[in-house]
Amino acid sequence: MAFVLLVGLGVAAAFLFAASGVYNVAASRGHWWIVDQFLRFGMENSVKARAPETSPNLDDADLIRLGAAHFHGGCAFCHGAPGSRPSPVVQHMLPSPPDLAERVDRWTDGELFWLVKHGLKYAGMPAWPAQDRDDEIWSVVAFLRQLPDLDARHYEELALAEVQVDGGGGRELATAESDPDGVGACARCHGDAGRGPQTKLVPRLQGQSRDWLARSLRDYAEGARHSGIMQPLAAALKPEAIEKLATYYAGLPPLAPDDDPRRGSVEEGQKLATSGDPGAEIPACISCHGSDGSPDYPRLAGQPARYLSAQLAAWRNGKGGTSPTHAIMAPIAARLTDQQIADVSAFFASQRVVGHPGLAP
Amino acid sequence: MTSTAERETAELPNPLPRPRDELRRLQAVWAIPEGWRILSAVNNSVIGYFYIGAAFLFFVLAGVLALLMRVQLAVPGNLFLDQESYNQIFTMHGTVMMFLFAVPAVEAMGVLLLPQMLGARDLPFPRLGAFAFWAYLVGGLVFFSTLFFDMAPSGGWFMYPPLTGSRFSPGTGADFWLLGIGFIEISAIAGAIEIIVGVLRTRAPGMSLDKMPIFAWTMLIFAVMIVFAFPAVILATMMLELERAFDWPFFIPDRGGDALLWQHLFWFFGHPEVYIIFLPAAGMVSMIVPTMAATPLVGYRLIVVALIATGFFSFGLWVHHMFTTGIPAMSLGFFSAASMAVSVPSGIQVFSWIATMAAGRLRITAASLFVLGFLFIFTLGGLTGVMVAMVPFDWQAHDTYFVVAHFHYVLVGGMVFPLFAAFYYWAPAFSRRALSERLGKIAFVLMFVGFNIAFFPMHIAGLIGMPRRVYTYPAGLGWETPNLASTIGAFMIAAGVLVFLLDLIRHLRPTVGASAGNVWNAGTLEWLENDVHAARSVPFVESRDPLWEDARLSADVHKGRYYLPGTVTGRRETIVTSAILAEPQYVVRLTGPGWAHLLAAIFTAAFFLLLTVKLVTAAIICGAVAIACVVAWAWDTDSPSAGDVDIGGGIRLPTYAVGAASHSWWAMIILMAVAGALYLSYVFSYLYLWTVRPQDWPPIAPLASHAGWIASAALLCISAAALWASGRSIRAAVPRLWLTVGLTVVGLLTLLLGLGADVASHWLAGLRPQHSGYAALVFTAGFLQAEIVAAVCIMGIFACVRILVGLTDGRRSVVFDNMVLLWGYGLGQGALGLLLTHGFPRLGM
Amino acid sequence: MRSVGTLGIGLWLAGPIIWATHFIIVYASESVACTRLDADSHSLIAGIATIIALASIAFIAVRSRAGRFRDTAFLRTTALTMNLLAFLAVTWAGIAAVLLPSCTGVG
Amino acid sequence: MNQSVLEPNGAEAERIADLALMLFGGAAIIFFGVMALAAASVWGGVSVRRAIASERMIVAAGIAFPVITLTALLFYSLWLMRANIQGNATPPAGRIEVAAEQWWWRITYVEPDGRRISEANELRLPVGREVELVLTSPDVIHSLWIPAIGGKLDMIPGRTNRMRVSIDGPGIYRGQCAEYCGGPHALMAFDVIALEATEFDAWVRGDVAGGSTETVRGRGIFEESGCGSCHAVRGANASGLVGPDLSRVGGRRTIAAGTLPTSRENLTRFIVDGQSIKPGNLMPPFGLFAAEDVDAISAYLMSLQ
Repeated sequence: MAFVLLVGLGVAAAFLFAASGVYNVAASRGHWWIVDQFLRFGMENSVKARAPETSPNLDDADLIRLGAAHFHGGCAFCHGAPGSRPSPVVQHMLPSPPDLAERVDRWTDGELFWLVKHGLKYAGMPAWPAQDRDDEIWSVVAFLRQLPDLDARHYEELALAEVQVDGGGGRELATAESDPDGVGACARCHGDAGRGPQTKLVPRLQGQSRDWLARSLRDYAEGARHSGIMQPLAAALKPEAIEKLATYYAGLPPLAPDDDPRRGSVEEGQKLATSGDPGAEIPACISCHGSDGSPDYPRLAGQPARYLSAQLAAWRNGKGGTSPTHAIMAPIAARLTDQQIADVSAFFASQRVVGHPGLAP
Repeated sequence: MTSTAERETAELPNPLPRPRDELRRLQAVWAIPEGWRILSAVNNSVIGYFYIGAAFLFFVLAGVLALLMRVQLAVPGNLFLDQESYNQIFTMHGTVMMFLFAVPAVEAMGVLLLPQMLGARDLPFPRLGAFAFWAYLVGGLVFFSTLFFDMAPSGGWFMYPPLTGSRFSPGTGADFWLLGIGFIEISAIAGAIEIIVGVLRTRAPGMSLDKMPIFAWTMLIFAVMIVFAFPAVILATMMLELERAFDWPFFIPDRGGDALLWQHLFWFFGHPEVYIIFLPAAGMVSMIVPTMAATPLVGYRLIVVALIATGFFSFGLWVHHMFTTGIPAMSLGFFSAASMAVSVPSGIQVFSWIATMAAGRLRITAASLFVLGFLFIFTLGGLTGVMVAMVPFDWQAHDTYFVVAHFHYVLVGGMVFPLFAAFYYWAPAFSRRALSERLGKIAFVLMFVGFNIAFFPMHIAGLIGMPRRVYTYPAGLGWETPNLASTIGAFMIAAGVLVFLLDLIRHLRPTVGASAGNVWNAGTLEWLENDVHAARSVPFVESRDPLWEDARLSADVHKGRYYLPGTVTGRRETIVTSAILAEPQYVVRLTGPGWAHLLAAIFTAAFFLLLTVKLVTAAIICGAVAIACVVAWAWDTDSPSAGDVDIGGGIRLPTYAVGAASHSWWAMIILMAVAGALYLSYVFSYLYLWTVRPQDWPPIAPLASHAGWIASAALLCISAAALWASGRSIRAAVPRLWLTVGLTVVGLLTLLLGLGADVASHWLAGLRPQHSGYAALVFTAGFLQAEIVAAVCIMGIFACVRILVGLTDGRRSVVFDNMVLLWGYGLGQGALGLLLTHGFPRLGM
Repeated sequence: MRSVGTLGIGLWLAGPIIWATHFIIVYASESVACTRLDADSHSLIAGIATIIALASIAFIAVRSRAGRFRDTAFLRTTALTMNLLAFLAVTWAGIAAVLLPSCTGVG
Repeated sequence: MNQSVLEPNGAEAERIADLALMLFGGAAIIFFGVMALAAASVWGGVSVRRAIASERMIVAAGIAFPVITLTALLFYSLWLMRANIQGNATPPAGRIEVAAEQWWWRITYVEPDGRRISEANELRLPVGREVELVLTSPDVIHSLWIPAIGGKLDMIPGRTNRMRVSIDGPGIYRGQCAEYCGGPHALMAFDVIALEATEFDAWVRGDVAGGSTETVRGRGIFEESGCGSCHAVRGANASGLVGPDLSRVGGRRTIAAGTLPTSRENLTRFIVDGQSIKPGNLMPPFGLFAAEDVDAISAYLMSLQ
């Protein structure tokens, strides 16, 4: 009885405190020191309690590059990056986003992962838009691990690759005809004419069908296909821009295979890709993804093995998406074993594209 | 001829007047904890009430699921339930009805009725009984609630692999079934041990087996059948869970397993299960009919024979469920023959009841109506049972609604109707008011008519082609009318149950004293005036219907003129009698209320359920806490002898017993029978796979070296020697307890090492459980042995600690003796395992 | 009623126990014979097992009228009836063994 | 079309139907006898009740009577099983392999010369010719049941069961999977079409009708969209073994294993959204295609007879 009374009193007191308006919520005022310490203490312990204990190999160049490219477009505005300070606007947030180069060493890999994935309440840190794409989140963590040691030049190399970012003249800057940071540039990850992607974790778009490229971008934009990296970028594109991009990449000649898959057997992959595995209810991949398949489907020849594996795994493991292509592929991917994914990825990575108009005879 | 006055003074064991505070002290000792502390109670009257309430709750829940199914099937192509929901619901309906309602309900009736009926104060292991109940309740509720989270199993209550293997049933639904049900089976076994020892060892003096009420006979056979039937399904669930969790391919044909192995194990349990449910219900009928007809049961001896014969024959029927699997004709013939044989005992019972009704004059009460309804429905179900035992007929009827109709006639007719009869019949003994005859009759009419409208048309639906377990059906095959009728009937049954619930709310006033009393003028001891301590004194029994034979018995018992009218040791106690003749042997002190068993139940449930959702660390912690709770509860169960005590009539009984006289020794023997049955099921599985998968047998698989089994056998021999020596040293004229402890530790270590050597030898030979069904079974031997060794080690440490603190010695040795029994068993099982996994493959067959 | 001891209980249940043993032998021997030996050997095993089982039940039934259970009507009549039921059950299983060929599917 | 045990049209089904009727008759007599006895025991006169109330009555009615009837029944049912077994002594005149998969039927007609003709979800049988059905399953346990022709037999992974069927006259019957096999177990039926033997032979050996000019477009879309990676169509670029053979799908009475009547509309519905018609089946929903493309595929499939 006494206990109930005590709890009741506590609740009443808290209610009165809030109702009186005594507490100042102004961001301009900051927290009392003790409140700040208490919130920080609570936040750190909450993260520690929930973070996963294991992580993939984070010294992976492909992973770091992908993370860097995303960081540049997605994170630097608030957190700053080597060579550029965060926006003065975000510096007046409460709490203000920290400079990550100083802070990342305080956290374990798993804790960083958790923070990137789930964000922080009341701190302006958003959650990852695609909660079923852990593979992407790890790339950001991999990059963050490199961040403390990066200077501006190395950062640009990693994040912008070889994409020339020329601000142009004053007119271009004044009329916003150029984007000085090249934030939205597809080529930073996917490459362009004659130059493949910087990381084996993204697809080679060169020479894919226009239909498929445009559909993929629309699916990302609508959230029907899940990716924390692609969704925000695609959502910012106008329909005409999507058409133009699709036309551009569809017209580029496909690249020659240059992947050297470390896992998986090309021979086994070939068997699976050409004949399927009827006992495991797996159809032959090339019926749809071969050179004479419907333009609604992607051509897989020459794609990096790691990208293919990651996509198949995402389809298999995640709730995935809601797009019609997802509806077709997800149930098939769900029947593949890890080994089969590795094999079939290795096979396609080793294949040369045939029959594309953009290819020289 | 003696006069009444002489009899008052001379013949009865205890003279009047009784000492003034005797009754008060007795009541204080047996007092039920008040308020919310009632959760710590262990009195059979309290636990029995809870138990029946919980079982009835699951009956209602599973009944609601049945109604959902009937709504879905009311019309063809219905969209009320989707396919996955329907599949989960029919799986849960069957599972809950069989495992969470039927078996617990009859076990509950046993817990509630047996001590009073047998003239005992309580069951012999009150905390074990309470543990079994709480484990069942917690586990059952969590299991049922999986339905609300879309995590319920959907593989059917029979869970046939490969459908329930990880390939075709990913997700945790099947794991919930396997771990949850496996756990509830363990609870049922704990209850069965309690019931066997209770029936055999705590009967009132003079109540020899031939004077025992039929209900007690049925509960005895029920419990013995559980001991032999449940281990088969426990092994099966264990193997399927090992397959799902660790990829041991017992049931995967491509990898040397066999899909039918599951069916053999499951139905070796599943068919006796039907009789496990039916026999106690028939026992209730055998109690109700004589009372309502006011005449002793006609054919008592024939009924006992029928019960025993059913207990045996029902184990020869399991392939009866596998007539369409394509096994050889002659096997089908054997099982068909056994199916015929089992119908004879049921016939004997039916005609005995009819003869009894004819011998007296049946009063038409609500209880009698439910009994008559039972006779009608059960007879019809029995006749369709003979039909499906005819192999060619079964080829058509199997897995159709004909079978659904058949077993609902047998189970609802054979178990639910008697249970309702029992509710109306026994309510006055446990409630301040009887239930309403008027509402009871209304409930009966609704349930009886509703039942036949619901289930008779299913015979027809099955014969015109409707298979079982379909969530929808097309129009135009003639199935519409019977299905609609079934749905209407199902709701009539539900209405009947609602009327019954209304009756409960209006009239049931649970009590352990001051009950409505012997309103039916029945003849058996549960109708004596009862209180928290059961009857005031324990009568001497000279006939099957003692209250009819001796009109003064009730009053004399209540005055305390029979045995043990108070408490002689200041603790809860009951008289332990010999198994056959019920001669008083000693007075056992029983445990009272406590929390350890309740916590043990909760944490055991948590262990299994957390394991299901793969929270292994949390599960292990809960498992350790559960073991700690069991140890805590066991710590004060082995009270030292309080010397000989006087129970009246010049009988002085000891208060401590060791060896075969000890009731605890009996419990241990039964537990060993359970373990033995589990191991025999394993041996069957091993040999079965040998017959059906000759292509996977060694020498194809790597065979362990000779060194392995020789080392293991040598270690077992050392352990056996230590066992013998430690037993001798504790009873030596000059006991050296340190020596006993040392020998025990050495013995346990060598037992453990023996197991390790065996498993290691297979492992070093390159065999892995994932290789094949054969390999998985080889390692299963080690797995089963590890369970026994773990139990022996825990008991051994427990015994050693007690020896060291002076609580256990050569005279006060029950704890040590029990450990020795299981240790001996473990040695035997280990040796058999060596013969099987090392010797058998070398026979070159 | 009088106490009969463990052996007495065993004898009392002899009929059903013999039935169970016979059942295991004929069923298991068919499984083994059909996969590891040959069909003819099973017919022989089943036939011999049935004859032995029936003879033992009959022998025990006759003995129980005069032996251990002589003084106790309950044990005597119940043992006799159980023997009768077991005899019938073994006979029925025997009929199946005689009428049906071993190791043959029925499809 | 029927799926009834009580309207047999095959030797085994007829024997079982006779047995069933006999059992029903006998059971009815016994049931009413027992109920009459029970009624007499409750409401009968004193002399009647006295006659009933004895152990002798229990022995007579509860032991002697059942033993006699059950012995007779056992002989009868064993004799029926013998009849079945002896019928199997002669080699069958034809062989059809039936593999049950979640949740459809893969049917292969094996010609005497060893040629194998793949079909699905519709079993055609020759009248008057004894055929052996070879029953297997690659995934979970199923059970083949055609009530009008005979009893059911399970299809168990890792095992092969054989069932002889002989059918008396032409007609159309329905069969269904009788063992719960998960998911849409309820939607796993098939039609059995009994044809005169000559008609049957002509059908088995007959050619697959090629597509007409109207259906060329449909065939093109069918092939480039990857349909052939799961489905086989003889003569087309489609040889998949994952799903049902579609070589003569237009000639079948139903699609999706007895779930829908065969029609262009239903084929379209199934291609676009088969998961809501038969949840859990392996075919992904092809919502990707334009409506006219799917319609063209359906038209092509309808032309395959």
